[in-house]
Amino acid sequence: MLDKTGIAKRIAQEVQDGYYVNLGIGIPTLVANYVRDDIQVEFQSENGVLGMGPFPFEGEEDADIINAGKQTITTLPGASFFDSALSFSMIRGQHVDLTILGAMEVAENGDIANWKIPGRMVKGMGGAMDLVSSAENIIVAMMHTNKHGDSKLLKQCSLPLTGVRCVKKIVTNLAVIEVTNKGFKLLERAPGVSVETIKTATEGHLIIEGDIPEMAI
Amino acid sequence: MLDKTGIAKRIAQEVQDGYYVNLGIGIPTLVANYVRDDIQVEFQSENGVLGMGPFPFEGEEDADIINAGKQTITTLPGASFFDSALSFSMIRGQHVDLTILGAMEVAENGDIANWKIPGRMVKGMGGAMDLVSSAENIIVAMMHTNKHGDSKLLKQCSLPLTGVRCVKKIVTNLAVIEVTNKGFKLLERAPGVSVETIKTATEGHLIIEGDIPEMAI
Amino acid sequence: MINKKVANVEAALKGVTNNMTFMLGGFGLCGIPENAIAELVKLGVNGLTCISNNAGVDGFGLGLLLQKKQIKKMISSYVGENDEFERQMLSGELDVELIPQGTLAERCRAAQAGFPAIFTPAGYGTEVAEGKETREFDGKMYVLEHAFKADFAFVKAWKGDAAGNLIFKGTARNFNPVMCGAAKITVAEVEELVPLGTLDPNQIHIPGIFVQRIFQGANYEKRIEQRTVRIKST
Amino acid sequence: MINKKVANVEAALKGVTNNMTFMLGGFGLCGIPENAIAELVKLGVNGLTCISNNAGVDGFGLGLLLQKKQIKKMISSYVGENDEFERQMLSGELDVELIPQGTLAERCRAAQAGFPAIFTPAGYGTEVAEGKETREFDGKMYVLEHAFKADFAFVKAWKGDAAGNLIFKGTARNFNPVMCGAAKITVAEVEELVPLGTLDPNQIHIPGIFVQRIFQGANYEKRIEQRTVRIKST
Repeated sequence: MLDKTGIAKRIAQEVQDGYYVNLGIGIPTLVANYVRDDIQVEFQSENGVLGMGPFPFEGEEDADIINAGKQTITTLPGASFFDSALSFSMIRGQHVDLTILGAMEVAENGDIANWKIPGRMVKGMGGAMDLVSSAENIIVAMMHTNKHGDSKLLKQCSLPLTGVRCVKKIVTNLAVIEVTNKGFKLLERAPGVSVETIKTATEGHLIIEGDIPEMAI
Repeated sequence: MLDKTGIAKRIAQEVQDGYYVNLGIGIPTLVANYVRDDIQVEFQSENGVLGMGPFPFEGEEDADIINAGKQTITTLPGASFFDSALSFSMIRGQHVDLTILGAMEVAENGDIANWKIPGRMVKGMGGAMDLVSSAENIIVAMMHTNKHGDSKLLKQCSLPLTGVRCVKKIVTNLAVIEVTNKGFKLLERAPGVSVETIKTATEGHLIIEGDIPEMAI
Repeated sequence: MINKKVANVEAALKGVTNNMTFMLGGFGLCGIPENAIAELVKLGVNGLTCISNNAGVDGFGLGLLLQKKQIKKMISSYVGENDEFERQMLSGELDVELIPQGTLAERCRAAQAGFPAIFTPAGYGTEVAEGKETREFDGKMYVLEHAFKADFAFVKAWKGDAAGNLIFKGTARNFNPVMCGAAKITVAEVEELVPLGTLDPNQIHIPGIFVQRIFQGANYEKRIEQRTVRIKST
Repeated sequence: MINKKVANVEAALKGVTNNMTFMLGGFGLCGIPENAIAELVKLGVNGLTCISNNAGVDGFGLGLLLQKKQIKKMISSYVGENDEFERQMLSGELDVELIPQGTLAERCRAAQAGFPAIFTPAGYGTEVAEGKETREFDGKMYVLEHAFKADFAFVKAWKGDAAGNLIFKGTARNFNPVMCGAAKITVAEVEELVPLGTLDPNQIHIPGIFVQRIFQGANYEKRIEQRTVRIKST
């Protein structure tokens, strides 16, 4: 079973040379730390920066240079700043190659819910609806079950949707799963996790074909 | 009767303090030379410059700094350059206060034709259709009649339209005319030109109320 | 040059009244019009509709207006770093319309650029699209979203000149440029009002034509919401 | 940093074939991709559809491609400083679609920004709107215009870096920025390819994400179409 860092490490393997990547808040943010350093990748943040670098050294924070999580950041050589319209032109225009974000629920048809729980305080969708409605390559990073032990990989989302039929891949603490026309297809097991455990934790239709390898992380 | 310079001088009187002005090719371009110098005006050119100045001194031309007529120009302090999308945001978004352009025909309902003569080589509408469809304040600068002596102020345009119901005022070699709901309203006569002459040269409905003053230029 | 310079924030906000709709630049607390917000608090205008990506925090940014219950409605993409906001929202005192961030940006830009409406894929199939026209283009579904209408846009820039030209800094740019010219009156406050002619015409982010009033701001706090740092290895 | 630098114009135009659709930046002869055009002539590809505000002059700019009859169709707002163009147009050899200049810009921008179509007032009530959907918003009529689809966009910038970031100069900016990222492949040629990190991130007009290939151009002629000057009074 993976912890959050493990999920981030496994997702980092999906990042390919030449990719522009948008990382959501939470586990996705950690992915940047584990991308191979022999490939060229640029991180886009929808508040208006491309070519994000690591956090600044103490005392070097600049209130005018933050990421979408409102954290102080730095930029790398070749970075650029731009306004919100151009930022979403990058996203809507499919110039960003990979979007990694968290979710509350994913359905077997690729629907995603990650912004609202009725009856609770709703913080808003931020850029998530733009991202999921446009990105061709969306990976969800999340725990396989919620804190009550209920599956987050469902036949159908119960929460208000963020986007429809958009998720391509899911990496959880238990498994790597591809979203296909026929449902969730199990690709890999987390270290020490049995297919049976994954099956039990998955409410939606799970396709298990052949021998399911353990992740290499 | 006015010459082209006279028309430009009369139109220059319509330019008010604080106006952003777009000038078409031909007579309108001349208007810039006659605007009062005690008022603040900025000229916008749709190819991407605001704050145009006079032509450059010989030897100081820059191929990268031109106006919409492809003439080399200079800029004044406070000028800015921008791309074609932002340029037409200024125009379409009605941030430009006054548009002055030439025409082949104007109809009594404010329709304008100035881009195409069927059967002849057509050069295109350039930015004219964007300008006339958006501007709230359009003045047409033209001769009252064409080279065959036919009126260019018509009941209805015979040439393909550039825009509908958009012209607000017309300054010709003979008169200043306002386009109203009821037709062409004669406001001023050119020096030495009689109301009768203007009437004869105007095919569309001409409204003559009271004494028509001679232009002061 | 058409002079847009006004003496101070009081002059810049002339004409602001109750029940108006405002656009306010900024992302989180980054690039917000601190001086305009402070003046709105001072003026005590209420019944306001605010179009702003976020709603500030308790005691700063739009949180200051929320505290005084001056805001009737927020149109934002992400809110709630703010206890008072949450209280007013849950009690029904505050009307909140949440919309996708890219849609917010583009509805501003539509107003700036003279477009009545746009087709965006964001929100299709979700409650954001409920009651809205949807349409297929090339096999993909889009939602029709309309240009905003606002009385004032309050933006914050880094540098500006009397002609109203603006340059923004870093990610403090965000929504500020798309709000310029998107309201009836755009008020720009700048950290540094420089002499005319000192800004390179090639590097101006927003030409002065989109700005009606500009003033030199004062006492910028520029609060950091999430101070994240790394330690220098020695 | 994702490296977009290619060695030369030959490498930059790899994949160009007959019957493709191209976007080409420039207004008149100002800011045109001179190197890309010269290479297209050399490659001899034909049956081309060119989206470009103008069509060059006899012997320069797109006039060079017209001379070799490589262009099948022009989509422009203003043409005809060009005898060969006129001859081909009137003889029916060349298909010409004239559209309003702002519409041309925005159909490029729509392709860049992922919008399928836009509503513009330009051309309403004229033959430009014939056969097109029109619609009223707030009492004003608009025409529905669709995003362009193109195989290559050829743009010219002043400065650029290996990451594909671009800065334009003066009115040579024009259509170049809105064409970046509006075609499947965007090729940028620059007068000066500067070392990575030397462009101020705050002053980049087009971020490298919109550019697939960048190269240092050569031998820019930058011909002036209308040399207008005033005499220094002595």
